[in-house]
Formats: sequence, C-alpha cells, structure tokens
Amino acid sequence: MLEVSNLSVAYGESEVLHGIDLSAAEGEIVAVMGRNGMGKSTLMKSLIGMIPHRAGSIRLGDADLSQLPSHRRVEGGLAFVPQGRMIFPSLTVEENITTGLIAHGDRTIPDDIYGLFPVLHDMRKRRGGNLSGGQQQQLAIARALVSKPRVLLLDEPTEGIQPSIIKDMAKVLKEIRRMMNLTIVVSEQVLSFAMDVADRFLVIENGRFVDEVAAADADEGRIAAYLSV
Amino acid sequence: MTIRYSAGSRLTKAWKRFLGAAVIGGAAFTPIPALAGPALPTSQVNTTGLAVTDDTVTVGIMHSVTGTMAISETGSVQAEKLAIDQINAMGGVLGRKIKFIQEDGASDWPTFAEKSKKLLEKDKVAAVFGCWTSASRKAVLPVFEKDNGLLYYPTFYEGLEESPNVYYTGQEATQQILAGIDWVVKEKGAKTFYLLGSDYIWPRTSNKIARKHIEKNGLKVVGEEYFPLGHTQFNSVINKIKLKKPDVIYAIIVGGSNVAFYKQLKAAGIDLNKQTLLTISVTEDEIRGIGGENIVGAYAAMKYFQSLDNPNNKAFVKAFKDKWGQDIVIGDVTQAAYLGAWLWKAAVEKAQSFDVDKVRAASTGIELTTAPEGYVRIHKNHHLWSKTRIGRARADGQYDVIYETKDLMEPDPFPKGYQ
Amino acid sequence: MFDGYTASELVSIFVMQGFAGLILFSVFLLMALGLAIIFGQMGVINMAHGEFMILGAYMTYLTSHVFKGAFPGIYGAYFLVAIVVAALAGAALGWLLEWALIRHLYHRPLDTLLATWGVSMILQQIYRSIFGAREVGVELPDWLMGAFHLSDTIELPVNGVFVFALTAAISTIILFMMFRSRWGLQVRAVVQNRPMAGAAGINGTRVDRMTFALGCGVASIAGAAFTMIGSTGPTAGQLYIVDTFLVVVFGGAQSLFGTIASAFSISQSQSSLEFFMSGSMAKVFTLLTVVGILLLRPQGLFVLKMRK
Amino acid sequence: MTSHPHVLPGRLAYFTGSRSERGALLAFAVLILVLLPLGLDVFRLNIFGKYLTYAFVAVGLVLCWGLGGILSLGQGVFFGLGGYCMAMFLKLEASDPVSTAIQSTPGIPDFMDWNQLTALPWFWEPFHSLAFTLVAVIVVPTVFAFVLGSALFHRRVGGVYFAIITQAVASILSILIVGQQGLTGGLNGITDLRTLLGWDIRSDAAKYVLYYVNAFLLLAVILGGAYIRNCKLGRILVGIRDQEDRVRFTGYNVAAFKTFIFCVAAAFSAIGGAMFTLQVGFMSPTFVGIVPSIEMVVFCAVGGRLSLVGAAVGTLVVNFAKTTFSESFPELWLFAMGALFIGVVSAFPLGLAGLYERHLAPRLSRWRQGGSAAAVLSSTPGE
Amino acid sequence: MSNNDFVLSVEDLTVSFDGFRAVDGLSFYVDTNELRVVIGPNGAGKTTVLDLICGKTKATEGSIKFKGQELTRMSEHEIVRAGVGRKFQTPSIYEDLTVFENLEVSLPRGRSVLGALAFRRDAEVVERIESVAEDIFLADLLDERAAVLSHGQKQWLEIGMLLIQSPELLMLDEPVAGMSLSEREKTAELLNRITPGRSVIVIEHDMKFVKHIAHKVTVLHQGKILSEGSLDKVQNDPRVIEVYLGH
Repeated sequence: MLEVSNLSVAYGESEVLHGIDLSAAEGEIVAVMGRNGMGKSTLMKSLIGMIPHRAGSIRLGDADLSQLPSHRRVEGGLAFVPQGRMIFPSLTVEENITTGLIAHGDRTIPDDIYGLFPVLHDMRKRRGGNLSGGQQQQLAIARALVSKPRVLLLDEPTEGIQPSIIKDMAKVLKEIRRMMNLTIVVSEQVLSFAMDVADRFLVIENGRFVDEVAAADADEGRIAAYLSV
Repeated sequence: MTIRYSAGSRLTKAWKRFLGAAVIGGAAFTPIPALAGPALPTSQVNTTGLAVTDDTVTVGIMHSVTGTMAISETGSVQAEKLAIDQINAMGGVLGRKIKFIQEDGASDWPTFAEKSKKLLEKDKVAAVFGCWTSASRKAVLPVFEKDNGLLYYPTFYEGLEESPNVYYTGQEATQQILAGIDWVVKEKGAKTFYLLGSDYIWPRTSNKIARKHIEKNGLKVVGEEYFPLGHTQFNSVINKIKLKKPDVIYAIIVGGSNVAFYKQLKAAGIDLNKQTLLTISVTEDEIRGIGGENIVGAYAAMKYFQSLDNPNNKAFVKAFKDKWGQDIVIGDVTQAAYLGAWLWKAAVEKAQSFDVDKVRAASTGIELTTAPEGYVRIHKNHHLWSKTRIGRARADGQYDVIYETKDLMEPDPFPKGYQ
Repeated sequence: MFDGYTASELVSIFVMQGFAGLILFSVFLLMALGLAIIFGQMGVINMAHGEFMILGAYMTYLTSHVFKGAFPGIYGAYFLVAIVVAALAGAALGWLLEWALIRHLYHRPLDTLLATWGVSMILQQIYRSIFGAREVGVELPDWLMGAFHLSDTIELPVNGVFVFALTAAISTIILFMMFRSRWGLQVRAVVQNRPMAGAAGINGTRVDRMTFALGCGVASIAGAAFTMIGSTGPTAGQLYIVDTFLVVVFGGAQSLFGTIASAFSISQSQSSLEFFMSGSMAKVFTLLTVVGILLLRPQGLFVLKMRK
Repeated sequence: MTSHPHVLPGRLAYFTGSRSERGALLAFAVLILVLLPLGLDVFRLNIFGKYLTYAFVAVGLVLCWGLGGILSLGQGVFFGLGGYCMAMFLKLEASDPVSTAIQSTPGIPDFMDWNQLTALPWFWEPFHSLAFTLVAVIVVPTVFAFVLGSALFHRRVGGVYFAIITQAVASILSILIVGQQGLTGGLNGITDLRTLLGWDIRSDAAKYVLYYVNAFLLLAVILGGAYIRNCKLGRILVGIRDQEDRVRFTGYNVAAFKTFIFCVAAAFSAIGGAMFTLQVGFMSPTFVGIVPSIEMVVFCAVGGRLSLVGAAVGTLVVNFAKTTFSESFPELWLFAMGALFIGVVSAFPLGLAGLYERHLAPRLSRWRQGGSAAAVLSSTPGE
Repeated sequence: MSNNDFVLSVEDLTVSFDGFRAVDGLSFYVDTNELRVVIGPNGAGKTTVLDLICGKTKATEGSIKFKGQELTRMSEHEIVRAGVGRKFQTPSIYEDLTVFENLEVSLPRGRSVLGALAFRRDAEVVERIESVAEDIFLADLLDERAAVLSHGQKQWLEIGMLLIQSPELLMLDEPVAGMSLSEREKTAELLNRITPGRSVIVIEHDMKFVKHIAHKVTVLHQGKILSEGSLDKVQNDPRVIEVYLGH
C-alpha cells in the first residue's frame, strides 16, 4: 500500500531525516515511536508534502506522490491529522469537515462520520477554536476521513489529550480501520496508546529507524527504554 | 475699462498704433500672407543664433502628453500643429518653413522646466507654444526670462503676471469674470452667488475678483468653497447650495472633478435650466467628459465657443476636423493655442526678424482679423484684447452663444481694486 | 456655525448630510472591498487596484456605446449589463496578472507593492493608447437621474440610492461567498493555515488565483459604479489608491466587517467635516485622524482573534 | 563566501568598506566629478545635477529600506520639506520691497500678495536668515521623521503598514500644501527664485558651482551612509531586518534604532531637496505626493537596495532613460518604466548593483587576481 | 522564606490566551550556579514560561523577580540589560553577517544608537570575541557567513551571542536540537563550563543530554509543575511516567 523509500529531509543545511524506509500494508496500523525532536513530525509532514524532502520516493499503490503538492497527495489517497490538530479555529465544525470534502468535490458530509463522532454533530455550528482538545482531535480526524483516504497519517494524536479520551481514541481508530479498511501510520510517544492500536512499531531516533517490533512480539520495556525520560 | 471700437475705426487705429511702434517699417502687416518673396538672408533675420536656416525655422511645442494633464493639453497640441501646417502651406514665415520639436511635460512641473531649458538652450527654438497649467508656466518662466525665449501660453488664467517673454493668448481673469457677472446680474437679476472652485491659484484668484466685483455691485456672496484637485464628492456642497438657494452658482472647477460635480448636481435634482450656473472653466473639451446631458442649461463666460458663427471660425472648425477627425470638439483654450503661431508669425513678419527682442518689439498692436474668435490684438501688457461671450450649454455638448460684449475687453492682469 | 439656518433647515442638513455620508460610504466600501479581499486575505499589496477600477469604468463606456449602436431600444438597461461586463473583464485581467506576476511574489509583500505599481503604469498607458488621454463620459440612463423628494427640502439623488443599493448587494454577495460558499470556505481555510489547508486537500494555488481575480472583479464593479458620479480617464485610478488602502488598513486588514466599519466611519467623518470646513481641510483632518488612530492601534479597528 | 578580515585597520575604513565598494565609489566619484562635467554642456550638466538630488533620497532608502528593512513610501515628504525650507529663504530674498513694489503689500512673496496676505506669516520670519535656513533644511524634516518614526516604531508598526501610513502622510502633506496656498504657494509651488545672498543662482557659473556642491555633498552622504552601514549600527540594522526579535533580546531598543535610520534617510532626502531647489530654481508640491515618493523607491530598487553607490547610479540611469525615452517616444515611456519596475522587482531584486556583484565583480577579481581566485573558491565553510 | 535569596523567583505566574491558560499559577525558583532543566510534553507551556521571563509575552497575573527586580513591568531590552539572555528554539542568528559580526553585534558595548555609531572594534573587542568563539567551538570560522554554518554550529553561535553579554540568567530553548551526538556532548560540556557564576535554564527533550547537565529538573504539564527535583526523583515519579508513557 504505502511504500516510502530512502526519504531524506533537511532544514537548510542540516539533514534531519536520513534515508527513511517505511512500508505499510493495507489495513495495517503502524506506530512510529520516538521522543520529541527525533524526527517523527518531520517524517509525517514530509509524507503529506507540507515540507519538501531532499531525496527519496513516496508511493501509494501504483502512484508516485513524492513530487506532488499536498492537495494532490490528498486526492491520491493520503490524509493527515497533524500534531496539535491544526483545525481552522474560526471555521465552524461543519466547515472544518467540509474542507476535507473539497479534494474529491463531494458536497455532503457522510452520515457515518457523525456516527463515529456524534459530538461533532451536536457542535457542528460551533467554531472549531472553541472545542476542547479532545473534540478538536475528533474534528481533525473527521476532516481527514471525509477525503476518503486509503492511508491515514496521524501525528501525535494523544498530545495534550486527557488519558480517558486517549483510550476512546484508540478504539475509534481501530473502528475506522475496520470500517474503511484503512492503512494508518501514527507517530506517538505515549506507549500505552500505541500498544493499544498498533500492529507494528518502528522506533525513530535522530532521523533514523533504530528498531522495529511487531505487536505480537512487542516488549513494552524495550520500547519504553527509547521513550522514557 | 473696455475700449470701444467701431468696425470702421478698428483698422485705422491699429494702423496708427502700428506706425507708432518703432520697428522696421515698410511691409504692411496683413493677415493674408504675401507670397513668399525672396527670403531675407538668414544672417539678417537671425542674429542671436536661433535654429533658423535658409529654409526652415524651428519652434517648440511643449505640453503634457502623459500624466493627468494630458487630458486637457491634447487640444492645444492639435491646434498648434494645425496652425503650423497652415502657415507652412502658405509659404511659412519669412520664407522659411516651420519645423517643430515636441516635448512632453508629463504633467510634471519640473519636467516642464527641464524641457523648456532643452528647447531654448539645446534646440535654440525661435518660439515655444506650450504650457497649460499656471504651475507649469510658473516653473518655466524663469527659464524663458533668463534665456530670453518666447512662450505663447494659451490658457485662460489668473493674471497677476506680465512677463516680457510670454504672450498670453487666452484671457486673463478679469476679462472672463467681469463681463460674465455683469451679464448674469443684468439678464438674470442675480443677487446672491455661491462661489466654488478647485483648490489652486486660478480658481481662488478668479473668485476673489468675482467676489470683489459682486460686492462692488452691492450684491452678496453666500458661500465660497474649494476642493482638492481630483475631488469627486460634491454631495455636501450640493446640500449647502440647496439650502442657501443662491441665484447663481459660480463654478471654477477644473479637470476630472467637473465630471463628478455636474453629474452629482444633476442627480441631486438641480436643474440647470432653472438654477443659474455660470462657469469660466468648462469648455467643450470638458463637456465631453461631463456629458452634455449633465450640464445642459449652464452658462459659460469665455471668449470662444466652437459654435461661433463667423467665416473665420467656420473655416477653422472645418480645417481642424479635417485634420484631427470629425468627432473632435474645440474649446476656448484650443482656439487660443491656435492663435499663438499666427500671432508669432505676424510679429516676425512685421519685425522682419526672428530675433526675440525684435519680435517682442513688433508684437504690441499686432492684430489678427482671421482669428476664429473674430478679432484679437496684442496689448502692450502681452495679453490679448478680446471679446467675452456667454454660451449656454446644449445637450449635444456644444454651446449656444447668446451674448457677446460689444467691445473688446482690455486685458488687465493686475486689476486695481480687485486684489 | 448654524446661524442663518432655521430648525427645519437644520433637520434637512442632517438628513441630507447623513445621506451624502452614506453615498461616500458606499463609494469607499466598493473601492475597498476588492482590496480587502486581496490585501486582507492574501497579503498582496495591489497598487494597480485603481487601474482595475478604471478598467470597469471603460468597460461601462464601451458597453454603453455597444447598446447605443446595437440595442437603442433597451439602452436604459446597458448599465446593468455593464456591471457584469466590468466584473468579468476585471476578473479575467486579475486572473492573468496573478498567473503572470503575483504568484511569484507571495513571500515578498513589499515587492508586490512595487511590481504592481509598474503594472499600474503600464495599464494607464494602455488605457491612454486605446481610449485617448481625454476623459470619456458615460451617459447615465434616465432611470438613474433625478432625486426622490422626501420633503420640500430633503431630496435624495436616485443614483446615490442606486450606488448604495449596489454596494449593499455586492457586499452581501461577497460576504455570502466568503462565509457560505465552498469557495469562501477554501479562502478562509487557506488564510488561516495555508499548509494545513493543502494537507486537507485544498488547492491553495487555485484559491489564490480565484481570490485575486475576485478582488479585481469587484474593483472593476466599483469602477463601473463610479461612472455615475466621477470621471473616467487613464489616470483617474491613482486618485483613489491611498484612500482605499487607508480604509482597509484602518478596518483591520483581515476583517471584511472591519472594512465596512472603517469605510463607514471615515466617510461619515469626512462628510460631516466637509460641512464645516473646506473640502481640502476636511480631507486633511479625516486622514490625520485615521493615521492618528492607527498610531494608537496599528492593527486597525477589528482584529481577528486567533490562537496560533 | 566573501571573506572579510575581521580586524579592520581603523575607523576610517568604515567609510569605504570592502574593496569592491571602494572601487565602485571611486568610479562613481570620477563619473560625477570628472566625466560628466567634461562630457556635458552646462544645460545637460544641470539636468544631471537635478537627478543627483534624487540620489540623496535613494541613498537614504538604501539605509532605511535595504539595510533596515523599513520601506517608506513618503520620502518625498522629506525631500519636499528640505526643498521648501531652502525655497522659503530664496523666495524671501527674491521678494525684497523693491522688486515687489507692484504688489499691494510689497516685501512679501508674490503668491501671498495674490492671496490677500498683508503680512509675512510668523513661520516665514526666521527664513530671512541663511544660517537658520541651513539648519532648518536638516532639522525640520528630521524632527518630523523622528516624531512619525518613534510613534510608529514604538507601536511596532512595520512592513506593509508602515509603508501605507507613510504614503498617507505624503498624501496629507501634499493636500495641505496645495490647500494652504497663501502660506505655501499652493500647487504652483514656490517659484521664481533668483539669488542666494545676492549671487545669481541661474547663471552658468552658478550652475557649475552648485553642481559641484551637490556632487560633493552626495559623495559625503554616500560616505556617511557607508560609515553607518559598516559600523556596528549597520550590522544591528541588518539584524533588525532579518531577526528583529534576536536584536531586541540582545538588549537593543529596536524602535530607537529604526527611528534613527529613518531620521537619517529623512535628513539625506532633505539635503537633496534643498539642492534641488537651488539648482532648479523652484520647489513644488508635486514632490511631496506619493507618486514621486514611489518613483524614488524605484530609483533605489533599480540601482540596488543594498548598495549606496548602486542606488545613486540607479537614479541616474532611470532618470537619464526617462529623459531620453520621453524625448523620443513619449508614449512608450510609461511602458518602459512599468516594465523596468516589474523586471527589477521580480527578476533582479538586488538591482544593478546585484548584477554587478554577481556577474561582473567576480570576473573582475578573477582577472585582477589571476590564480588566487581559485583559492578563495575552495575555502569551504566549516564541516 | 525570603525569595530574594534566589536569582529568579517566579510566583503565581499565569497567562491565558482567549481563556486558555497556557501557564497556570506557576511558581519556581532558580538559584545562582544552578542549571535547571525544564522538561514536559509538547504544549506543556515550557516555551511560554521562557517567553514570559524575557518579556516577549506579557503575564496575565503573577510576578517574576530577577535579582529583586520585577521583570513583568520591564520592556524586553531592559530585561536583557538587567542580565537575562534567551536563546530561541530555532537558531536565530544573523545569516548575512559573519560569525565575528554576529558576536560583535551581541557585545553589550554600544547598545545605544550613539554608542553603536561610536563603537570601535579595538583589540579588546577582538580578544573578547575570539575567546567566546573559542568557547563555542567556532574559533576557526570567525570570518564565515553565518548562513553557511551547520545547524549545530548555528546553535552554538546563538549561545555564544548570549555568552558574550555575560548574562546572569541564561535561558536556552532546545539548544541541542539538530545536533549530532558529538556536538551534543560538546554542548553539554560547554553548559557545564559556563554555569558557575550564573543561573541557566534549559528546555530539552534529549534525556541523555539532560542527564549530563541537569542539577535539578522541573517537569511541566498543562501549564503547571508536575514534578520537581533531581533527575532520578522525577524519572521515578509515577505522575511523570504516566504523562510520558501513558497507562
């Protein structure tokens, strides 16, 4: 499904991702684990095209997305839930979701979105900026889902979210995967959440993958060593 | 103030004046040029190094063809070129064809100064026909005075100036204003006036003269207002006018503001057939922009209207349209610009020389019976004697001439009692 | 100051001055709307804005000629057609300009200012070459002439009412487009967070081009409306540019409602001041006040509060 | 890549800067002090003298805009104020009671008389003194810039907003000057200036003298600008332009520095304005408006917003082109000028000086230094 | 206790943006000779605290006292002149200037307009700059344009630009981001070298690095202090583990 090979990203003179290879199968949930500053967000942003990469390719199915601008990657089947949610604060909830419809020219928000996130339906006329962190997170996911992605990218979805909601979020993500048969790539540093959702873990340190573990073999202590303070 | 001339005595008096002027005698001035005789040697007609050859004499045309003033100055350029063409067709001046160098003042006063320096110091032109705004004239004046050039300035203007190096072929303020106000007082029984103007020296000076004249007659000015050039919002003043109900709106608004003013006046329901409005700034040229339907009924006081019914003018209008297109309109300033070249030619021929000092000495008393406006004569103060006429704007953009002063108005650039 | 006026005259002054202020407000707002879209939403300083207005005026002039020649029977309707023609012409030229020039300068707002100044010079000369240096007049249809008489002393000019209505309509349409249409949604999303809008699937490049074209189209509509009250010459556009920028900046660049409020306050103050002092001084005072307030509150009247 | 030795020999070196700057300055000095006076007649020279007065504004803009990142669209205000101060002095001298005997009130400038003024306004009085005038030429515009700049910069108004507000100020001042014609001469400006302390400024000899005064002042201003740029203050300005917060958090009062450089640019422009009045013989409100103000920015941009000499050369080039073009193809002039703006801004943001630095200078230095250029190129940055 | 004994005392500090309390009633104290590390998940308010101390953001409530002076009422440049230096998260240096010039601009001499005009690059200045350059490992690159430095070198340069002002309180926001391992080690050594005689606050995520430098660690979470003390203590604090690892 998603095939990333030899992806390098640099800010000015300094390279922060050094030839990343990543592949994810259809319906698979992959967690990219690492502490702050290790390159998780850079990886996610370069996948969606918010920052340019220096070398490497990003393929989704048969299509090479690596030279396309962000909105074309969305048309090609990628969707992105960024770190900090980045919902449009002065747009209403409904309008925020609608921005995701534009890539495919759809007109209406599918009902199952509100089915997944009933709270968004209740608050659809409210401004996005007035929602709580957890609600904004649901909004950001909803916005991504309406563009009918084949691969969903989530960048630190648990950041700033209450622990109770984090549990729900894990459930929702798995539900989404089941409903839409999506591939999900999620970057995380909260281990418990990642353990809940992921089929496979990749550990990133200083711009390189240093470890890879399947969920079945996952040793919590081993991964925690990379993450803990 | 005005001097009476009977048709019969006009020529004789001019003739006496002419003889009185101590210049090269002999060749009697006649507006119909003699067939070019043997040309005088260049060394004789040009002792100051002007651009005169055995066959040609070079003059300058200096107006704005770019910038905001290009709108107004286009007509002057056309008139000057027409006059030069016609003069050349008749054999030129002192047997020499006129060549012209055209410079663009670009609506920018310093550029005018620079271009006039070029024309006088580099090109050594024998005369310059040009300038339109007072500001541009003021900017070039020191150049002409220092280099002893000759400028024929076509625009009606505020007066207060009498340069030895400039001939003012348009009317100065009193010529336009006094006759106009006298007429409106007499014909319309006007008692109250509302004075309007664009905010610069010509409208202000003119309104000052108008106010003095109105008050001298024991009448009243009920309002006086000025607007920045290019102003387009006249609703406030129109409201004031509606409340003050003056007998006469006396408007000296120039340029693009005119369009806004008359359109808003009409839109506000002020019918100029009922409300008397007298302007000294709207010629047929301006009406093209304003739209005849917006100004129909207004009165204008100036010396020339395109519709003047005399043979000189008919020929002039025809020639002008033949050269520049049938749609064209001719306003007061355009006609005044046309006079410049002819007046210069007449003076040169009288002086039998292109030398500026000699031309100047010969100029006083030069008359033009072929002028489209009828007859003009150069006053010793370098302005023209001319009649003032009242026109009434028609919907087609022309004026009906409904009145003209019986006598020529004497130019009086420094009017005593009006300053 | 009010000596010599009767009470009823004072009422009339009040009403008519208020209306004069409203007309001025309409004019300012029409001028500023296009700029508010382009400057406020895109951050581009379009110094050729005035020339886009003049384009609309010339289009009106041409349309009136076409009607005079081809459909004299329905001449009165030309003005409505002209507004549409003007809008399309302005939008088309804006589209072209964005593609050819503006898109290369998005990260250099001060340079867009200089480059569009060059564009404005070129457009002026094009107008001069095509339409001549002289001003052209546009004949108003009869139905726009005259005044509504509310009382003996209170009269409201029909074209003023029309300009006001047109402004209200255009503003409503623009507000509707900005806040109700999908296009407006995209514009707002791009303004708030350009990279994220792209990541949500919005084509920012296309949105920019459409926004610029819309702003230019609105400017041309303003120009078409101006033929009712002002002049049309190659350089007429320059007269408006400073006023227009001040209206937008004073309102708070990113807020369309701010633009409306600012146009309203500037026009009302200028219109009232004009009654008490000369037009020149009224303008000086108004501009000084605006600059003074901007010194105290540089972000303008309205600021969109957003947490980044 | 250019490698400056970080220890400069002394303060004097601040006036000249790098080797290529020295060369450019020298070439420019030769151009305006030797080549132009030799090659041009007094008429053309006077016109170039006029262009050089605009160069003062352009040089000021290099400091203010190129170096400090502050784009002012109101430099005409300062040019005009300086010019008006000088014009007021000259006008008073030209309005002695004898030459104005014809007026209702002899002894006051003619335009006041036309506007029914019967006494000289108070603020004109001190302009009877040349010493006061010379001080006022600099001080009046500088104080004005100081008030405007400190108000705006303390409120952290910058970039586009600053540009628009300065534009509005230019617009206000020009309406005011035109509107108060009894006091200012209105749209006509202050015209017909003849003598300076009895010395006829219109004679050919005077034009030569004034040209040289102007040329030397311009070179002095360029040197002064170079000092500012090369001393610590110049680097602080560059810092403010590129990393304003860093400068603020290095303990500098950013607003004070911005105000200072804005004042310097204003003072430079004012000197240019005063020299304009002297050489052309009048001053007019057309310089105060926004159109000339923007044109002057363009002179600077064409020459190169980072190069003092470049800006001055740019001014000469654009104006010379304008004169030549408008003499031969007046209609095409605006097309050419417009295209120049667009071209410079979008394709050559550093202007002529940038082209020189990028293309000509390396070739020159290679030619001069022969093989040693290779050494310069091979010195790679750290790591 | 008398809070004036501390170089920096932050008390009840609160700032809210549109009702969102980014920093919420925070109090902490930093002593001289102390190197304090602030850690915490993204969005915890770490950078905001630094912004508040250096005056970039104005506090809604609370007090920040530095050597007895109330900083909340001072303007940014006054705070710097009082002895507070701050490094930003992304290196903010003057890329068009050389390394030498970057340091020279940061030198506290000639801070007024006239001072800057009269400033002379004398032997003392050169010596000072060269010595700081030595400290920050850039002695060989003094005449290079800052733009060509590596990311890590830029970080060092910005630290040097602060050091040259001899601040009594030095605040560094993620000083080793983008640095290679060896650069991190050198930076840790640098920080340990410069701490004596002043107070240093560092925001950092790299726990190996933190281990090298920290005297005391403050853990922020949602604008509040979650835990404070030695690195060992906070690492074993269950609340910290919860925030970082979940459960």
